[in-house]
Amino acid sequence: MARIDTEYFRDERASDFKVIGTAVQRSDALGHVTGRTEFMEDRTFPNLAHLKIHRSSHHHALINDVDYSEALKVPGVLRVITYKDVPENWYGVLRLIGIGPDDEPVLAEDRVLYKGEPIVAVVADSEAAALEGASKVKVTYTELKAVLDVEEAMLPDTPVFKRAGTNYFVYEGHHARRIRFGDVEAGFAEADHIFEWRYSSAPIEHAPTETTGCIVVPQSGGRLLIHSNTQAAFFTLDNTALTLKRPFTDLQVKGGTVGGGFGGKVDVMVEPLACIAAAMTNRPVKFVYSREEEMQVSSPRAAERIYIKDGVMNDGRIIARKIMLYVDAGAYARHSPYGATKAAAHLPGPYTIPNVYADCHCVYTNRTPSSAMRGFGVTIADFAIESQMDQVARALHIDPLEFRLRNAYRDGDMKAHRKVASGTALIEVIQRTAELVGHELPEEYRAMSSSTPRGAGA
Amino acid sequence: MPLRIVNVKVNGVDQAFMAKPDTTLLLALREQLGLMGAKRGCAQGACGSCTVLLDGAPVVSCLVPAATIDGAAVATVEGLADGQELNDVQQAFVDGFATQCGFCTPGMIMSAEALLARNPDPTADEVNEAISGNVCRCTGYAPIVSAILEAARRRRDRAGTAEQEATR
Amino acid sequence: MTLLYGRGYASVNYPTGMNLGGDPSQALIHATTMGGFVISLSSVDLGQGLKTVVAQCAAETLGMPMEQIIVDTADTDTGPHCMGTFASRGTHRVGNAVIMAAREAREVMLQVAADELEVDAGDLETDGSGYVRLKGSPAKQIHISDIALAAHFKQGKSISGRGMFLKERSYPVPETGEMDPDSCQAHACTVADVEVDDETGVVTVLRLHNTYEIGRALNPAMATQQVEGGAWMGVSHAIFESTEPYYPASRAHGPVDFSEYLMPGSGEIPEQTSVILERPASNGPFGAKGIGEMTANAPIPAIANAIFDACGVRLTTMPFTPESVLRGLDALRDGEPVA
Amino acid sequence: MLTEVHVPDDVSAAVRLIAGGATAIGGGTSVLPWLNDYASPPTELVSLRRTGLAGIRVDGQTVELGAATTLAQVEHDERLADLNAVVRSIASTPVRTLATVGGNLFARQPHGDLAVALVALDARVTLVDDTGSRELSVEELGDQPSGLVTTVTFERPQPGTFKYVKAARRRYNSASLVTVAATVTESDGIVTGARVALGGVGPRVIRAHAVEAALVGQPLTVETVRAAGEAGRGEIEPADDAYASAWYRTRVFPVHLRRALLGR
Repeated sequence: MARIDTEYFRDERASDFKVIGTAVQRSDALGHVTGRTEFMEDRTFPNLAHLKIHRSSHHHALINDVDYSEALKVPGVLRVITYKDVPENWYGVLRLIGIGPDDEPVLAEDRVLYKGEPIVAVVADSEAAALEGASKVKVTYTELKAVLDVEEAMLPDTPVFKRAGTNYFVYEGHHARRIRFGDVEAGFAEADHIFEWRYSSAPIEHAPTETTGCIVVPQSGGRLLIHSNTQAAFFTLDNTALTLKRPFTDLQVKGGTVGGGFGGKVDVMVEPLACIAAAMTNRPVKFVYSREEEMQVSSPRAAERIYIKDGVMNDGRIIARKIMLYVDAGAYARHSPYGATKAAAHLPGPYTIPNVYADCHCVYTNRTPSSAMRGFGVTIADFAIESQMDQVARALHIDPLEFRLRNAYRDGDMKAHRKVASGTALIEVIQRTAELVGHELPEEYRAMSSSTPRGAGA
Repeated sequence: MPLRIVNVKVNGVDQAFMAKPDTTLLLALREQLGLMGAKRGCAQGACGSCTVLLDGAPVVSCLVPAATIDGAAVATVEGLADGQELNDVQQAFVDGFATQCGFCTPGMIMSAEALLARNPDPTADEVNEAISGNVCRCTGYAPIVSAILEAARRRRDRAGTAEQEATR
Repeated sequence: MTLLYGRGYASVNYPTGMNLGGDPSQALIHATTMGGFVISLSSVDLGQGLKTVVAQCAAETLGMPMEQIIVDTADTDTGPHCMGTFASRGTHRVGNAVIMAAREAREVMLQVAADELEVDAGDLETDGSGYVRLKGSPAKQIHISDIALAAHFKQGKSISGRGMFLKERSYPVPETGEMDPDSCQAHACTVADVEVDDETGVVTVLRLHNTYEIGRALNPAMATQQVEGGAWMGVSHAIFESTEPYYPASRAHGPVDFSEYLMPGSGEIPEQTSVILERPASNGPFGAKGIGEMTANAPIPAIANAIFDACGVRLTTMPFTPESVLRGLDALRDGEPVA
Repeated sequence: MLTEVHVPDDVSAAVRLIAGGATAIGGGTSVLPWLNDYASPPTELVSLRRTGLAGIRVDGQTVELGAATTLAQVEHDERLADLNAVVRSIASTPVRTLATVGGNLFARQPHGDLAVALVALDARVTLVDDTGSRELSVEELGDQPSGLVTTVTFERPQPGTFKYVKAARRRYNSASLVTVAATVTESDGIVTGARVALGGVGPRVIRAHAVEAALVGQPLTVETVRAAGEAGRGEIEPADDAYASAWYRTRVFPVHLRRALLGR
């Protein structure tokens, strides 16, 4: 078990708890080791039907024709669902709180914007029949040029493939979520050194051991009971009701025991279609992603591209930082506009820099829509920022920890988004880690404290 | 589609079920015998969540056509505890905080059982190899490896004590 | 073949709660006839142990033992609204809501006890074992089962409470980005030690030395699970993971299963040493901050920086594959591969 | 769609079913993942589980592996020390319990490392169809021979002559980047015979004739192995996949050839 070092913040952490702070055994451990914990798929229902999807085979194409007559002939196939069967086909996951556009169809209408986009759902007596049925759907396409690079997507002569008219999300009239703090150009002019590098990442899958899924069971009174492994029960309920155009009270979501989420189970992708299928057939319907769907069709952590330009003084103070950040949202918004704003709020990292300029772009490309994942907006930004810190420290021949301590934010500092910092502890985690690895810090760095205002003392 | 009666001994109890051609051992356990401990994490043999013992050896049950195992013995996580009393591996997983979401846990425990049956005193690296087919996305594996080593130690201690008592 | 060794550093902070707030969670709590306390939620436990930690929050607030607490969650018919389990918000938001509900229930509990004992409620305290007793005269006490029975069948009172936590939504100023995004910030510093095979570019992460400042470790064993499991994911992101191995140039060869989607197995895990610091957050449940997401972040740049330290190759694109390391080494060797 | 699973009690019944269009499975570890999750044409499977083809016979220097022998059986047979490391480099324990020697011959690259070793060992198979049985080398077997492989036979290599390295992205349970299996005989410090097979670097197991030619008649040194690696670059056909690019495989192939042949 990790050691709790009680010497740091000794006065602030003093307490007299009985239960808090003790290693109480997990209430779910007994169920886990005996196999009795009940996950979403561990419930069985008589007469269960299964739903599988026919998906786009192109990154970007117009749909000329959808022919599902052969699918209906597969023994065991019950129904085929197209966009016409979805009461409110256009969807945006944060619509309930007014973030982001309703830019994504539950099922594709006249075009597909990414490979793997759902076009037709097939409901059948068995999983095999549903798979067979989905494979028999014939879609004819006119292929269009796919845009697969975030910076290319934003160029003026790149074709716009989004209904809203831009290949990027518009933040209150701006092409990016902005941070403007101080005067970054003046800072660069004043700086002894300028450093600029580019960082990037590829999409990452949540890879929970349990794939995303649900079982929807029609109830005697006409309500639909959704057994789901969603990370957010009401999120799922609200969004599903909006898609179904049914009163929220028609639905009930049960879940709460999830085989890993990591942000991958908040997009509400399976429940609306399973509800439609359950209502159509009046049978319990299961829609669970296959592992390949989980890997390639469920939203990943966005790929990002980040340019950081720093103005730094000889003594190691960073006095200006400019960041151009691109989030590859893929074909639809989902949580990415939110994620880019979260990135903006995180910049310029846990350091106090008087001049900060950032443009965080949420850019659409013809790939699987990205969305929430553990720390999104921050994880890749931290990779960029902390790599930048290392490069600058090396260039100036300053110890990497001392360089961070010199610039570390403290209580009372104004952050770039104009909130006064409080409860900070960056200095202390650096000091403690230095101690852990025997990295000797000079006295003035050991004496620093997050609660001592900058300029005072050391 | 032809149905076949399959007889198996599951956790020591004789059972029979009807198998369709596409009924895997995993689906038979879950849907016909009501044993939900083995999980479907991928249906491709690559996550290990469905690991059970088939005639004493660990298998990914999602890749075993049920029709092929008539007469076999199957052991699942449900058969490990003696009433309320957990077995060594289960108890060590609880004590060592070796579970988080719990989805991989039954398969992980069955892989550990298979290892300890063959090798009562494994090294950490032998544990690594034994659970290399079991994906865990939560724990970072270290507490799982520690728990399996601890279970092995407890089991050896008990065997040693039993031997001493027998020779007394 | 030469094995090259290097050390890298990174320090990060991480916000608690949905960015910009506006993400409520509620809790209801009521006593059963025999003095069990049922916490009703709609929150989801993803495996991080939310059910256990909110039970601890309730037990501490009520002054009752853990055995008295029952958590009933994730049913939208019976549990009040919760925004969801994401954004490092579960412990913070739901913990706060549960504490608020438990406080209200505790007040009723003490009043019922006071009426039974014929004393003033303000003079009562809980002992943590199930008894409510008179301060200074511990012999004058009553067990929660008797309090609950009295409440139900004699006094006609509901020992219950409602809890709600909402950080008011902030709207960023479009021109400047001025906003109030977070409830508090947790912190981490990681030092990574790596080994690089100079002929194959294979990176092995040997050790992670970490310090985390998390406000309050409500359950140190589960906090350890979060930080160590999260750091493993950071290692995995750093050197293995992608759904598009040839991003952005080609969408081809996306992995479809756990054979192709690479993550470190237990044979690849680094040795982890973790130290926890506690600087309680004024708005956190007993000071706790959200830590679920932060813990994967510092290892990634620490590993990148360690790779540079080991072999002089600066990797600016994730993941740090053997190919990217080897291409960098080849470039340093003027394109002269060694074999 | 899986329409039938036959579990015949003997080889001749299995051969008849295969002749009738059914697909033989050993452990099913290659076929079942596809059948479980994807639509497929009507498929009948023939399980070899009860055909009596699982068994290891060692007669002097000759080893005969029944086609339905599992990789786990090979792994735990002390008489097959050279192959222990080979099978342990393949997949994971609960897969090796199912996967068979015969099945591995048809595993798609970059899987099928046992087949790579068997080519290096100059193993031969018995192929039975409804017209009779014939013997051919593993190398000649091809992707889809008509009939059923019943046995695999090879001569145990002289101690110290069999070399094997599998480079993968992980230590355990990972497909091949480069697999090198070789039998190399030396006399007075000069290579007198070399049989080198490669996995991970082409659409099928590659018999590295150019590598062999570069080695024979030479002492086994860093320089001669480097030259053999250069020669081998012309006969590998690596592809990009989820594990590594063709560039990377080509680039590190000589490194792993050297590590296999020289042990360093």
